[in-house]
Amino acid sequence: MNRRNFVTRGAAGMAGILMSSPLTGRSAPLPAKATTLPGPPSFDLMKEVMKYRKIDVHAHIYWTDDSPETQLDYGRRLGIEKQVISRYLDVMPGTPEQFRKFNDLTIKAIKKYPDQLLGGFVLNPVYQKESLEEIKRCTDAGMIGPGELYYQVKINDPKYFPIIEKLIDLKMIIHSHAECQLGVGGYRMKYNGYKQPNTSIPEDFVDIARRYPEGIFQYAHIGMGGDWEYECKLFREYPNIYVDTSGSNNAENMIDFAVEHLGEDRLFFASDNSYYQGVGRILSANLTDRQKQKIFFDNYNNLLKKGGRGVD
Amino acid sequence: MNRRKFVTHTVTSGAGLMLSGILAGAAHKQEPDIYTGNQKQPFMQEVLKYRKIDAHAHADENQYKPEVNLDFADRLGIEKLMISNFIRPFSEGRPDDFRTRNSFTIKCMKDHPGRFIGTVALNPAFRKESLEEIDRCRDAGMTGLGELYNQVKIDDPLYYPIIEKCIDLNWNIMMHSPVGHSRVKLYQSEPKNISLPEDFVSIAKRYPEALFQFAHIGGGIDWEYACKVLKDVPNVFIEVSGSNNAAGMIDFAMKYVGEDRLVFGCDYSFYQGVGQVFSANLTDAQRKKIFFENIAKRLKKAGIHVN
Amino acid sequence: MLIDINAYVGHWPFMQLKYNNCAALVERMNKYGVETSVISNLNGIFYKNTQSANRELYDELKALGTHRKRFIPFAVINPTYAGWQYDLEECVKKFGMKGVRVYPKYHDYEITDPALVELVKRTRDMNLPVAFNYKMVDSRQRSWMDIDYVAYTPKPEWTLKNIFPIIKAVPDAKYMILNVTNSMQLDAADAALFKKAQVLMDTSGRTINDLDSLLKTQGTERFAFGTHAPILDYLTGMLRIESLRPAEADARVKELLRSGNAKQFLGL
Amino acid sequence: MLIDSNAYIGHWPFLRLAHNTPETLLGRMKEFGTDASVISNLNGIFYKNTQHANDELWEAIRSKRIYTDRLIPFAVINPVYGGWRDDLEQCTTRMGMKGVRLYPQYHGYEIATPSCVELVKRCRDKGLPVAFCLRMVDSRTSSWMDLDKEWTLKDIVPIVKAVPDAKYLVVNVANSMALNTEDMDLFRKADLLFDSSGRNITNWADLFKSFGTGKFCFGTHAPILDYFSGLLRIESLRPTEADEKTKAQLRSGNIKKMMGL
Repeated sequence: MNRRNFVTRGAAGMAGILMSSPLTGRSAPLPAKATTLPGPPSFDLMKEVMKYRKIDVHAHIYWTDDSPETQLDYGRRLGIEKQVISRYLDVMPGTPEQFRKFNDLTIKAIKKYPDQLLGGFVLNPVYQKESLEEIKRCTDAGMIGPGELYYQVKINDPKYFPIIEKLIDLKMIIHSHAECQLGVGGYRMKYNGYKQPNTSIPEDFVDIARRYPEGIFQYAHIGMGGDWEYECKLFREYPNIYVDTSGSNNAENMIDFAVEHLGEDRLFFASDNSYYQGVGRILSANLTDRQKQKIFFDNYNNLLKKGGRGVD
Repeated sequence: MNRRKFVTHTVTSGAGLMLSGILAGAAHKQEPDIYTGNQKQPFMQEVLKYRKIDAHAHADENQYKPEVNLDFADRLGIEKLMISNFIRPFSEGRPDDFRTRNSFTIKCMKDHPGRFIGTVALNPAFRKESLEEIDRCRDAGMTGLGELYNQVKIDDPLYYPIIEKCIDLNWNIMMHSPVGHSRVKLYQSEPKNISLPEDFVSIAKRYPEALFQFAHIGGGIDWEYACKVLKDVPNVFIEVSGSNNAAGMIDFAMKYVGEDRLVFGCDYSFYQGVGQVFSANLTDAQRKKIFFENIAKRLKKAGIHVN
Repeated sequence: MLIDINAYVGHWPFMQLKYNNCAALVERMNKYGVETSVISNLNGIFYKNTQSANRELYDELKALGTHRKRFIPFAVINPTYAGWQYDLEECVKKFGMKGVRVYPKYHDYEITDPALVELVKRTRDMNLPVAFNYKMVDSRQRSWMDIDYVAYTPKPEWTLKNIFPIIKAVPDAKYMILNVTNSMQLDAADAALFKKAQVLMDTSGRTINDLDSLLKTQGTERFAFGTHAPILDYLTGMLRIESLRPAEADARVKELLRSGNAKQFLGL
Repeated sequence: MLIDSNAYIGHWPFLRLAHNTPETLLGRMKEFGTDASVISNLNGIFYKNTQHANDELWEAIRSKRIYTDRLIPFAVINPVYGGWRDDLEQCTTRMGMKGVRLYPQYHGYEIATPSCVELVKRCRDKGLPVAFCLRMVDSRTSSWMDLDKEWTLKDIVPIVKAVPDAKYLVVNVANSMALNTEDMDLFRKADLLFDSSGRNITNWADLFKSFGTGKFCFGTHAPILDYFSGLLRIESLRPTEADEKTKAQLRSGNIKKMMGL
């Protein structure tokens, strides 16, 4: 098997092919010297999969009886060492009673599988006092930071300020759901009426990241159905915004594009429970082994270490 | 003449415009081409070289003034124009209406002898009057039907006696075509009874000896669709006029219907009508056929000798 | 051996694609051990006259020399556009195309349109498969100029229910159902009919996450490796097969998924 | 000298084009004696992220010396898309693009939307023209997926009003050029050119009377429209209608002046 071919970025002969075709909408002519093997050598995909340590930084558990065992089974299948889980708050208005109940589910799971699951809590800044108390309760129960914060309040709303300040003190990664105006929710903010109005959008992340340059922000799921080109271009100048690559869309070239615009240090591997796409889109990107390892594991773990929560 | 050249002889004069350096940091893989630019070409000489009959023209007292027609014709070397004063869409097209219109066409022919070939407007819903009008107009020197409009579909039985008379006279039958199928459905503002490409096929197959002219594929129809539908009906000419001089339209039509069935026309869009023929990938002989010979042959059958 | 039953070349208007020509795709195939790819031209989805796209693909393959045999070209046909019968003949007889791809949503006709029924019957009589897909791209991040079947709205993306009527109308044709990204639910009677039909589904779609169960409920002969490349990444469709455990799929079944089912279905 | 102010390379989704690469466009230019062409990439009209189209154009042009000599690139910028200011900088500095093409209809914003006004002002400050088209293709014949509305000249008015001292190129003038007295005055005073490709460029006498001979320039709108009609409109002017000096202005003088070539 030709391993080198797979892992080397920009294998010779590729560069020329990539540029020319889109101009005409037709294919570029055959490169002068193309491979003339009778058949391609076989490729050991599972060996490649298992080569990398992985933390899935965006996953969820459910209220169903098979959770989290089903999620863990996917993890084992694909060599995912740890998953950062949360039970996101997909209810309105999201009262303290509700978020406590949601977090209890997560606490139960991480207690049961302490080696495989990392817990993320949810809260609702409309209830400031209760949210701050919940941070304490969950941290004491061993959670590593917020899980996917949801659509009750925009991430740059002043209601979030005390919460974010607390999370900064605790050196936690601030992870929030978001949707892009060019995509989910309708084109160019012409919201189609099926979305919660306080859902965070990329511009809200930029706003809050500028206000708190010391905050570490995790923009959720660039593969979830928003316009990832728009998102990456917008975040280019804001080094404290990281993107997780989760979502059910495994668009070809998404990872390459994100690395080009954000650099290899600002991407996290994640599935949002689309495990195959999560692993597949990173392995198929034109990245070196080292770059893949950073995205699969190191980038996130290095940030965890800052808060003394590293996993190795 | 070289297919790929606008004109055979080009004059090269002086140095070209040097734009090098516009692109900062441009790295070149190749040395400069021998092309120096600034080749002033005798465009008008080439344009005027070809004899032309505009197979789709109009004349009336308002929108399509005969003098404007002739001014453009002189400018672009169009020898003759096949004019009509067509029955307007959404009007009933009663006999006194089309008679008045045809009389104006006859007057234009008289005012400018040798320049206009008048074609007859009629409405087959008025059978007797239409057949009589053919005779009256023929006596006054007109030839062929045109531009027939949307009062009756071309394959409607009402047209049969009219078409049969035209077969006897070897007359060309030119009919309007719709803005159709572009957005899957027919354009909404199209009048009822508009003739579709499919209707032309059906009537052309019923009367293989009749001479039809499908109007203006550059006039707003999906010309790829039209050419594909009309591919196998040899007695339908495809006339290329219209305000859309889409690049590639004539080349596409050549592939589907061929050089013997394409005819030049302007429909009052003179620049586009002439320009697109010179822009297409045609030989000298093919240009001659499209500009002149194909339609001249048909006219000759009807007794109009333009040579 | 791997056969990819769902790949493309050509242009996607709303986004720059990489690896979207045959030469680049060959490199991709060599890198990941894929022997053969079924391809069609994306341009056929948008050109009103789809035959321009089929001709482009034919010309490109002709220019490809020995690599040509690495590809199995499919034609894009719009049965509501003039001359399609002639186009189909030309694609099959002159261009050597081995199947047909149709795009009812992009070409704006119903799944039960008589023209489509006629097309499917013709392909059946030529023993060629006709391929449908759930969608080309995720509607949530589409361009506003793209079609407006949008998830979570009153006009949602397709599910198997939207494709099924044509299978019901012509039950003895060969169908490929690609990029399975939404529900595969059918009511009981339809599900039974669907199970009897000759259907091959590819592994590129996000609904194929529990392939183990699908093999049990649908049967091992109904799935085959597909990438939906270059729109989706090259490896996820493969990963769904390769990561099956021996208890879920033995070596024989894996080989069926990698290439056996495709060979059988396409008559290779 | 002959300069085409309105040409393209790239892909049109709904119709297969010929002559849509630098090589084939150059073939057309040689055939008709065009010395230089202003070009942009059609892909930028449809890509959500237009910068890919500008990258493609830049790569294509610098691949051969003769392209750099003969082709004048314009960027396609969408001022309501993420990162457009950065894109504009890249295009006008590193890539050396000489103007900007805007497509409010295709990119879905109002012509005088604040970000478009900002973009036009930035171009003005850089001395670069911005180009608008009244339509790319006939809406009647295009695909059902294409736009169903076309513009008239009136639709350009709001931006010229908002930034009267910018340089404007209005191409493919296919629909009405009627303006009220005030707007006509605005246009007359503006540094603005119409190209000769559109079907409404028909009656030169009226056009010269309304706008003056300094407001027009040669343009083909190739490879969407045929290569010759835009040129024929100029070449077939009689000496009584336009003397050689005026014709030279139309062929290249006016656009050279605007572009500072």
